[in-house]
Amino acid sequence: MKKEIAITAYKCKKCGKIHYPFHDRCLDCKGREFEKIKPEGNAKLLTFTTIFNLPWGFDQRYLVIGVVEFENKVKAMGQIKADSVDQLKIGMKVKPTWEPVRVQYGEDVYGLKFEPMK
Amino acid sequence: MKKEIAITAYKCKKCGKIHYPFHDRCLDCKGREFEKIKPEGNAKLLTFTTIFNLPWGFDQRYLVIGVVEFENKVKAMGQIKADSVDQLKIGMKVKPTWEPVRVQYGEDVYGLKFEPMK
Amino acid sequence: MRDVAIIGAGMIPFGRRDEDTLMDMLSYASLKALDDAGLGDKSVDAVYVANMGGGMLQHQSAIASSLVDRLSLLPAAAETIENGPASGASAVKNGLLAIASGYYDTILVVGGEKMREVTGWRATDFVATMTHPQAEYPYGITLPGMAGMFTRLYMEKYGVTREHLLAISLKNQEMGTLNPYAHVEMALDRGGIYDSPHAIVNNPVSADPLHLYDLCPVSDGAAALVLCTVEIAKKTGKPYVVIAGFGQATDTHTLAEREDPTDLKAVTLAAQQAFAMAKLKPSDVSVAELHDAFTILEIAESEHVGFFKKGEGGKAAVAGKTRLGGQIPINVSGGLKARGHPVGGTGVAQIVDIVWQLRHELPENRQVKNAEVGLTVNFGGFGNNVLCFILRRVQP
Amino acid sequence: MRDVAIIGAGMIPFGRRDEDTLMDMLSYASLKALDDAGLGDKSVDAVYVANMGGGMLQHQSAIASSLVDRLSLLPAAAETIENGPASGASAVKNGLLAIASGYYDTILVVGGEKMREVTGWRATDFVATMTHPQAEYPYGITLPGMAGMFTRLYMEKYGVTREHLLAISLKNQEMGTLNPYAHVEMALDRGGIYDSPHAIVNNPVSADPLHLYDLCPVSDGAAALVLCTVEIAKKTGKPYVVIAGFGQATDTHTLAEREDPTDLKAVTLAAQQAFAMAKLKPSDVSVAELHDAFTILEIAESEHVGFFKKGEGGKAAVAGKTRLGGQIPINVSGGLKARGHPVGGTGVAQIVDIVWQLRHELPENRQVKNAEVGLTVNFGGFGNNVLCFILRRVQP
Ligand SMILES: [Zn+2]
Ligand SMILES: [Zn+2]
Repeated sequence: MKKEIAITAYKCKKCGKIHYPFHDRCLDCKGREFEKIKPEGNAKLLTFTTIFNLPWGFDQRYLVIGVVEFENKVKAMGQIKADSVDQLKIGMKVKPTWEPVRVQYGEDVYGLKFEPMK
Repeated sequence: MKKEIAITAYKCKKCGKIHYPFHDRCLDCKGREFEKIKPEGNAKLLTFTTIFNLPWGFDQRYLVIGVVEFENKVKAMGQIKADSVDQLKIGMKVKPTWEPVRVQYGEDVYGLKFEPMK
Repeated sequence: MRDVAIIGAGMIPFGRRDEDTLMDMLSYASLKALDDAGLGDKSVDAVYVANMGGGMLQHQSAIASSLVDRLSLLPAAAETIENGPASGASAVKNGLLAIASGYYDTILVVGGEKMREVTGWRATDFVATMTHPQAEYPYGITLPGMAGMFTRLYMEKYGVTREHLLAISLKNQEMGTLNPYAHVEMALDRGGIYDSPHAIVNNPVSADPLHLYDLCPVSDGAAALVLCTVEIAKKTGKPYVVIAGFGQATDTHTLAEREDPTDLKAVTLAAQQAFAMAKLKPSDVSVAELHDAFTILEIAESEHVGFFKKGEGGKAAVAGKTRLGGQIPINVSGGLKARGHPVGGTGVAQIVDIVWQLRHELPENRQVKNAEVGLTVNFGGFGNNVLCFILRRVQP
Repeated sequence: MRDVAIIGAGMIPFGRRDEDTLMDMLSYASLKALDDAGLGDKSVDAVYVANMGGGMLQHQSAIASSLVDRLSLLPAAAETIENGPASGASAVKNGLLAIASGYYDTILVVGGEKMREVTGWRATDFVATMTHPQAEYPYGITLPGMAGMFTRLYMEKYGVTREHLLAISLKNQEMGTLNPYAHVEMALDRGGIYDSPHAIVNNPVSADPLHLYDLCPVSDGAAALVLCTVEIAKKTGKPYVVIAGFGQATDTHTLAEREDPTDLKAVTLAAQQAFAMAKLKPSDVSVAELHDAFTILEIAESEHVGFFKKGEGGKAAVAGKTRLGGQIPINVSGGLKARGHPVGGTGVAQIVDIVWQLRHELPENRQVKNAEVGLTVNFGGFGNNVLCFILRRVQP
């Protein structure tokens, strides 16, 4: 079953600046009123890496992680579904999904995963 | 099998001040040379309490704890073998032993226990 | 050393705040202080965060950096200050000295803790991490246990009785019911916890001779202050508070190594330093917030700072001298006993309450009339690191 | 703001110190600094301890109170300062401002960490606790991972190459072999880690494009300083060091929210503040210790503080401009890369190394000739809380 992407971004009602994650005041104008928005559309890969020395809690050999920008300018970190960084390039399109990203206390923790698009 | 009391106290070589636990400099004269000494003889109960809200790692209903002074002036905290504080009195003699005081990572941790003397 | 003023004070209600993260609480209290200071849409030069358990309880570090981001206070300098239950006062101290140095002009100090998300015995263990790792911690000693041993000696030496301790419980819990920020909202009655047949059920022994109601609760909460130069404070045109005196002293880590364990040397020294700097004496103080994590501590501290002679603090409490309207009102907020004790937040909250008193803005049933000078004692470890502040009202 | 001097500096060898507790390390480094300052049998007014993992790794809190007891510095004031990997510089900053304020005259600042008693993946997780708890941490991001993403962007924007990074690895690891306090004692050769068939085995990818030898090791260690007034420093009759400039700035918590993630705004601002206060410019600096937790950071910081134009730092390293005898010797100690990185200790250790340089007391193969001005950058989080110090030699 496909899950909806459950992160919320915050658009400053005063100046329009988009924030993710939440700030109590706008980074630009210090406004405190925000419109809740969802990341929209596909995303552009801004940077990425493969981590081979994983922290406690991950039972796999490596993890590909990146930072992306959605079509509506929301920027966020997520895991990337790629076997190798050779498949990736700064600026490429990736498709966002909401999937388990780690296990904590025996429970799946959901988060952003991105699938490279051809 | 009776275990030897495995704490070491430190007597300042300059002024004679007795320290337990270890300090790098003497509390009185700032000297840095110490003679290692063992607590000697029985001990005098200086104060005590029964703790009913035990920290994580203790699987018992309560714990009697006190501070004592040995015959050679070493002062230390330890557990007291008493069912109730009604059996205890400030200034009474107690007999020191070296026994398991808690379990950590499945192993016994040894420490001071004191038995009230009649 | 240039004078330092307080122009903003804020607090969120203490208690069980399951819906909030530690960062939420720190942020909400900060915004209240910034708003109170008239800096709601401005920044500050630096931020000090007092917190003890971010790493151990929330598995989060560098929370000061996180907070300046959350509040959009960038590029303000930021660090976290930890000094056990005295973390709050230690953060205020560093804010004070940083402004006094001339390097910064405006500083946000915020303290908070989220303790209720772990079980009681995890919280007890967390607090016990400040005991000596070899000579104390392995035995299962807790802070209430330390307080129990201390109380037994204090009773023996100075004739303190359970009746004296009871006076503190009743007073502080009663005041807590008037304080909208207090954790404990229920008044106690003497029968219920002391001299009825139900008392031992309602108020069981916790670490004898201390009972349950001699102890403060385990709380979530946060409080914040904005410190600045006197020049900036004057411009507000409103009454403000200056930090007139400050003192801090340490004592041996283990109770066993103190020559006389009933002598809280660090409290005495911290208060003496603060009075000397403020050029004031105990009788000049209008209102005090003392660190009553255990009822015995309010009594002992009231003596060690010089409000009463040794052995007189308990009797003074019974006689009502420390109540609102008495000789020296102590813990009008309800103290740690009723306001609660989110460890990193307490030292900041004490000063917030004093600021409100000195600005004369509390409701009549909590306001010390014409309060001019306030004192706080924030007690770290079991008295091995203590801070004392003396605050003074300034009418511009 | 009155001037503040450094009259004592001490360090213990970094590395794997299984035999020592955290308190042992902090205490040994402190004694070396006290002895160096001629205070071996005296006390100080206050103590600042920089540490990040006491609670999470050693299950111990209030370690500053513990340390003043261990060293018999009672009743000196004491607190612990935490600012992630920049905890050390944050503690020095608070010592600086506390003396500058006029309140204290002599302060011990000590930083240390014991990281090797936990497994590598626990240590990695510990450091990752400074990432954003919702937007970063859950994904498994690590600090090397942050650095990998940063490196990829820096390479793309500024043409930095693996050859540039290699120059940093080789230089710092070579210098480490000359430093008796360094964790890493082995010199590297270019073939072994870069252009031989064995290179990929010896130097595997860690967080691409970064390889194993682009990263600093996980270390135990501690370092300490004694700060005081200039009046006290003059009385020693020996050359001493003054803190001529200081700066600190913060940036967004998440990398994603930075307009240009290759722009380390907090480094630029901290350095600008420090130069402005010192009334000096980058070309006045004789020697620098930059926070090279990752080789890319030495390059990026050398540009952001103003030693080189953006995009020129890597080429300058390859050209030998940052070697001993070059235009601006950087990390003559071996840096974090070779001295090691006990997180709370690093910021203090950097200043210890600069103090030794400015007192002209290092062996010829490590001493920057006639060094007069030193600079340090201590980089917290992934550049979201950065401190810069400028130190100057005074010949009395
Ligand atoms: Zn805005
Ligand atoms: Zn001695």
